[in-house]
Amino acid sequence: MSGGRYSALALLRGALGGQQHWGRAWRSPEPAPSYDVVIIGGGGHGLATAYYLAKVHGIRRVAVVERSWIGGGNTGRNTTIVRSNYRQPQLQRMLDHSLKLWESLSDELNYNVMFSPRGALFLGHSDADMTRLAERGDALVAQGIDAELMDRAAVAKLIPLLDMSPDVHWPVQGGLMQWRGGTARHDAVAWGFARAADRLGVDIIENCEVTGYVRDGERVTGVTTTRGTIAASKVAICVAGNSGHVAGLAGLRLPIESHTLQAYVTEAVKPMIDTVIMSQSLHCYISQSDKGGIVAGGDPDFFPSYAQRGQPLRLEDAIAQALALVPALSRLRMVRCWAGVTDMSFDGSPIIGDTPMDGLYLNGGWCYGGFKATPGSGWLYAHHLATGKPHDLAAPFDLARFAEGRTIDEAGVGPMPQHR
Amino acid sequence: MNARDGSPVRFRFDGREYTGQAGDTLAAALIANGVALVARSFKYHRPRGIMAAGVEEPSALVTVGEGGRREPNTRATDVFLYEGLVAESQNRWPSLAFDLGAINGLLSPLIPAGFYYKTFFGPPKRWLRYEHFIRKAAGMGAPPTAADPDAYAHRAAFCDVLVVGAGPAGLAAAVSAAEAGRRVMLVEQDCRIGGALLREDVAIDGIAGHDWSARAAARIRALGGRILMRATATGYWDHNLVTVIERRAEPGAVPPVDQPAQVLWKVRAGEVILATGAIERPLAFSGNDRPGVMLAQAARTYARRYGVKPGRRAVIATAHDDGYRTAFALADAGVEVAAVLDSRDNPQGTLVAAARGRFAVHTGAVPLAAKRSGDRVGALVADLGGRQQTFAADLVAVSGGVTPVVHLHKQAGGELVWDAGMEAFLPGASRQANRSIGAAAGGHSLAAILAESWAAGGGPARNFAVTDPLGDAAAPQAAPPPGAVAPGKSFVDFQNDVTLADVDLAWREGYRSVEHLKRYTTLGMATDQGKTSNMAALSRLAQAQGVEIPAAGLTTFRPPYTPATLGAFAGGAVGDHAAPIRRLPLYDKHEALGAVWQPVGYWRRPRGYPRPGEALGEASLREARMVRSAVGLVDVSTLATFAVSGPDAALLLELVCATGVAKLAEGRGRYTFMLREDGFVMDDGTVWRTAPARYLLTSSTGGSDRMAQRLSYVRNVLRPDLRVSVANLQEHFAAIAVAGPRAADLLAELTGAPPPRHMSCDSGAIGGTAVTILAASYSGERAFEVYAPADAIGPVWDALFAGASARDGGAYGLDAMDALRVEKGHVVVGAEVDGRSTPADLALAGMVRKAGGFTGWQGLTRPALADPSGRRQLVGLESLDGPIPEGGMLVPAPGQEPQGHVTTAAPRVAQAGWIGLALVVDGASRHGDELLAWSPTRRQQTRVRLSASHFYDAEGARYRD
Amino acid sequence: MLLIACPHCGPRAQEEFSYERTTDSVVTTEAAPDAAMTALFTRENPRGVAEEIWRHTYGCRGWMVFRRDRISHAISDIRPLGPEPLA
Amino acid sequence: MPKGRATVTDAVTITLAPAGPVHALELWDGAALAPLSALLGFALPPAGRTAGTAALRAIRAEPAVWLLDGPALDLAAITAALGDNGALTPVGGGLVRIGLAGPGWRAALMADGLFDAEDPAFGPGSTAATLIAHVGVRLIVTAADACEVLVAASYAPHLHHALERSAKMA
Repeated sequence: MSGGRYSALALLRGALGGQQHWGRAWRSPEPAPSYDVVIIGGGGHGLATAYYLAKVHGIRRVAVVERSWIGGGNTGRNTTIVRSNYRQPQLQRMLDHSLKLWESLSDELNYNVMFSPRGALFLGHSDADMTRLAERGDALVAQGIDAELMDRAAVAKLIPLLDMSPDVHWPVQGGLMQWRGGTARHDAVAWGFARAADRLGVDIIENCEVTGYVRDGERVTGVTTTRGTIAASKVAICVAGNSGHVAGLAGLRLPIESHTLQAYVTEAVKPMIDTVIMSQSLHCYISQSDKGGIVAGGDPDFFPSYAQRGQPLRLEDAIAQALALVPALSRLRMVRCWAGVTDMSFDGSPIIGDTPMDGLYLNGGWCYGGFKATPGSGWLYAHHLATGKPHDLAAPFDLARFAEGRTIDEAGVGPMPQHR
Repeated sequence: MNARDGSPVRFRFDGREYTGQAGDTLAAALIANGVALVARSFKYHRPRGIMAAGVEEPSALVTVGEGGRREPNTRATDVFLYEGLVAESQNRWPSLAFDLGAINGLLSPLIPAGFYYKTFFGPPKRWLRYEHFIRKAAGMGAPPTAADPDAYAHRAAFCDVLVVGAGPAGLAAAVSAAEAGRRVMLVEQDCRIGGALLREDVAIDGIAGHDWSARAAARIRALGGRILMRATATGYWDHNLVTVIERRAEPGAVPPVDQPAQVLWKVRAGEVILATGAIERPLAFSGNDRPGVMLAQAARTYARRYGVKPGRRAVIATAHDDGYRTAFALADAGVEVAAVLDSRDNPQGTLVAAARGRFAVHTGAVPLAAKRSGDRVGALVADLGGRQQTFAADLVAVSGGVTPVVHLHKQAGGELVWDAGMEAFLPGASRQANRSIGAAAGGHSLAAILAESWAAGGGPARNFAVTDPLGDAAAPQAAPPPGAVAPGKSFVDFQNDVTLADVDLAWREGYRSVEHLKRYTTLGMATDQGKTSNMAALSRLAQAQGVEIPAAGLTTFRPPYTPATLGAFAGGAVGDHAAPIRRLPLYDKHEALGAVWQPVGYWRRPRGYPRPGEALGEASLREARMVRSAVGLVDVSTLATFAVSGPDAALLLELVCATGVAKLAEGRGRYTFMLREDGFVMDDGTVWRTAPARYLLTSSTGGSDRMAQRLSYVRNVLRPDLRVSVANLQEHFAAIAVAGPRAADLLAELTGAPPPRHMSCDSGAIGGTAVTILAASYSGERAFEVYAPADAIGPVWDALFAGASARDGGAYGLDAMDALRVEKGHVVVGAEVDGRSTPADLALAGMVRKAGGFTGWQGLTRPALADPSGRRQLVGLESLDGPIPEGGMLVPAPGQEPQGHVTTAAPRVAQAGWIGLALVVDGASRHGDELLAWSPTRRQQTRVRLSASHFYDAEGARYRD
Repeated sequence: MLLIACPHCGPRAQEEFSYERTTDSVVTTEAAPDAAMTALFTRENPRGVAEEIWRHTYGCRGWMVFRRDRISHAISDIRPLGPEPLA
Repeated sequence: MPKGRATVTDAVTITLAPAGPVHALELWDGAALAPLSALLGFALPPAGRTAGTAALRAIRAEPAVWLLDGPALDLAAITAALGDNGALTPVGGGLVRIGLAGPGWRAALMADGLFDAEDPAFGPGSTAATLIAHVGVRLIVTAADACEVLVAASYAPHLHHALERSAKMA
């Protein structure tokens, strides 16, 4: 097991002791021959699932097997936005459950994930936008979720660098604010869950790629990996971005296509944007990291790819939109851009639960909204794995909904990979 | 060769005026003026100076420019002086010399790498408070607050060969390629051609290096090649697309008249030749960040290229021959060279021999600590084979080996191979059509580089005669990893203040993957992207792992190679032109009538025509009542319109539309809708048979592109056998809907013929223009859509408007149109047709062809679509009090679970009151129920009664003839 | 931005094209409901080569099918879709 | 749409006017090719090419579509020659013709474009459809130093602005 508790006192001890007392945040064990649950994928969702299996359900013979290094997929490649202000009630409830977990996550994990409820604001650019935002806000309040409709003046005061001129292409008419939304430190989420799960006995096995499944008849009873065969009572896929590939190893085909989504960060500057800015009409989202870089993103690339490499023109569009909203960004410089591979599901909503194969479970299809769901997704998936039944909040997100017509189509544009 | 005889240029740094000379970088000019302290570091606020002479500079970040041209975090080494340049130091308070933030240096034991993950617990609100101060302390320069006054441009370019880097290798390759008749483009990030030749005292084929460079450039241009200066290849993308950012104005400078500040080039190249050079590595020792500690090649560059002395008394600490060149260059420039410290035990060669004759050369000598004197280095303590010695010096020139610039090669997907001799990654196999030459490929002998580069350009083999007074140097070598670290901070990543101790700590805590190391310590994540730091960190990591560096792994090289101004990416897509605006053919007419414009996608459409003193809502209600009582004109030109012709036209339409088309008689039309493949309603419109084998299909404005794609897909992919033509006429036609009890009279007068009957079509002429008239009613009144070619619609509008005015009518806008259609219960795409509605949900099930055979029929059979119970269904809403909040939730009481929502709300037109449309669970069977239309975000609520969805002339008597 | 060799126009920027779907997810109007929904809602989504339908929407508006590697983005076996070619 | 509006820089002159009569000719059967060629007096051109004269130019636009550009069109005769093998649809009402003349026309098209207008093979008689400043356009090279851009009328002001800007900066 790994070192002691983190605290200011521990830092003081480190200062006096030349930082020698810190132990490993998580072990690096060899895979055991068998586990109760093998979770494929050491991203935030997989690690959270392992943690809640151990913590809430007392299931500690759990392995998280990760092809590469933990947190290296979409957990480490997103724009760190956390919010629950969706329109469809199933998504609202599921994501607000997650948001509530975020609110106590640092203490829960004894790892500061820097959850910063600085507010997540959707801007409206026309009366029609404002009506749509009000509708969304009304639906949220009806679910007991916070939403505040802000007028132009309030928005201008909150974000002084917004272009408030009335005669621009996308004039700002107001916005819908979720004050409980904000950002978190993405890497810390993976590391914090890993450290906390490790302390409960979960084996986190990096550099271990799943190459296939062990089957007993129609039942999946384990995985074959680059580090040997591991038996498991339950095998849980949790590899959003690569669900198609990993489910494909079992012969499953999903209502998912993998597409790349880009984001970028600028050089660090002193504080200039204090909240998360999004837009009802534009495909851009902007926030400033604690280090000072402006983190922003835009549209996916509109075609399937596993490349973790984006297309430059999408980046241009995303930046043009960000500059339209905050013209003072023009002279900032991009220091890095990157792309994640997202599981684009065919209704824009995630898939959590059973697969047609016994012993094999799926958590994926998060499109480009998975980071915010990290703790909640883990909680719900752990519940399903532990009890064999979906949690009430996860029940609508089953795989069977596509064949049965119960799709949860936030954007109303299905049945294709959803680009909003 | 570079005496300081250029024209003087005045500039300011931290409020003080200085004079540099043309051609200087800001860094060179500061050095020339004796300024050593230039910046404060990110975390510990350590005093920092100038370390490098190029884009790799990690320390000397300043803010350049004023007002809207302010550019924080500009490397002093990457801005060339211009008259009036204003620069300021950053991240210090109250001043650069006295910075209170330096207290962080004293606190540093408390704030090692990743300390923030281990403290600041408690509720999120508490973290918000901590974060407030952390954010203020973090960041580097202050952000600009004013709008950017400058323009940026984009430019596509195509070439056979793109050469990146105009040093000796790039020039040789580019000349060779141009002479071979290839379309050549050469880009150079510097403002001068020559690369390494600018700092070396060499001749090629008997011509001094800088002259040789100039001649090469002239030759390339003469052969039709394109050379971009101050142009950095920042990204290497798929299929040999390279993005290049060309500066036409230095940071903070005013661009030339009518010129953009920067141009973003998108270069598609047949082949890319990467001559991107190599970057020198610093050495790890305590205090290795002090002002006056400088990369050896940079010191040489300042002495040779700029003619400035980077110090008075220098110590050179090197791991290989190249450092000796700096000793000669500095000595030639009049700098006292106190010692050359070579970490090798027994270096050989002509260069070393020559140095031994001139300088105090110590071998097996390793620097331990740089001591300060005031703001800059005052002495270097070194280990000379077990014996420590202190060398007084105000300049410590260091060379820990070189790192080839493989960024673009790696961005292009290429492999890297480890060169154990150089201890460096070199470009391996390429995945795209690119190759690396020169120092970027690990080359070090100029003659060999030139010959190889020439061959790479495609020319016949040839040799170059290189004259170098110091002779050829041996291959570069890397410094051995430091043994025991001296007390004090040995920086690895200067900009993010990451030390060797931080790397060790990350290892100890299990952040052992190189990516974890990077993210935990923030190593290599600063604006220099680790150009000078990555190899040192890898070396330390490999040392801890007990493996060779290649086994330790390598982080990804991501674009851009150097930080790139966001404005350049946006190009001309700013302000009014951030996206296209589509203008109506009748724009001028609407504008003259005082239209209030409404964005509908890229279109701008008239929302209403308020009279002076009239609110928009009042105007819209007036306009709607005008339609009910007289006649109104509304511009419907944006509707999607398609001509479908040929023997199989009806067949194609029946594949796309869920309603019957085949039985439509000539001259007749009908309402139709289309489904997505999953069975939900996609769009709606009308279809008209205008000739025996010709149909006109209209559908919604917003769905126009989607419908065009659908028609083409069905026709070309599903049914290539059909004998049919589909022409998109959205732009060809302009259309004016004429509605109201006097509409028929108006049309009859203008066309001289009785207008077509309801749901019939005809052709005619108005105002001398041939028109097609479709008799369809959206408003509930007798109505016609008049179609004419957009370039001839003006007279048609004029005639109609004059006729309408004479009948107490006029123009109406979208809001009036909406109020009219709500009263009639017509659904609209985007409100009731929200992508989640079935035909049955919208009370349209009766029109669906029972036999199927159209797109989406299979989706409709899915249980959740086929079973109406529990589905949201279209209802009308009658207000029992005031206006209904559009978008509001329909609840039994505030706070209860919504049973539906208000999709559209409008004032009644035909009488007083308010109505709306809604989608309500099981709504079709709930007419008469009362609910609350509740909008907590707007603090509005109105009691409503559910009803059938039409409120006006349910029998349709008014629009029949 | 890929470079796509349109069978009608030659190599052009991907920006002019639109991705439609994979060939295995084409749903005809004659397909039985179950087969149609299976085609629509299950994709192979390979981390490798897939056969895809694209349209040169902002060029010649022609349709085509090709095989594309979803990691390297290399394109091969491109051929037009649509009615028999005219001269 | 103001007719004949012109912008002049050193490198390029930009003019703007309604396109006039343009018809889309779509064939679903090649049987009409021969009679149409006979009627027009020239063969319908292959992909990427135009044919005919200034009075009537045929532009290959799509795999099965030509634009017949110009007033000298005998509608009845064409319809007869088409028979049951294709359809003719007027489309010119919504097109604007932007003329670019002068040595800078190629550079101006590449400022916010993606197409290689600097390719020497893209000479008189060539045509291509592409995107400029996010707007779909059809380029027609009419002479060594001149080109026409057909664009949807609604987008013409935006495109015109972009081209003016490009011409100035070229």
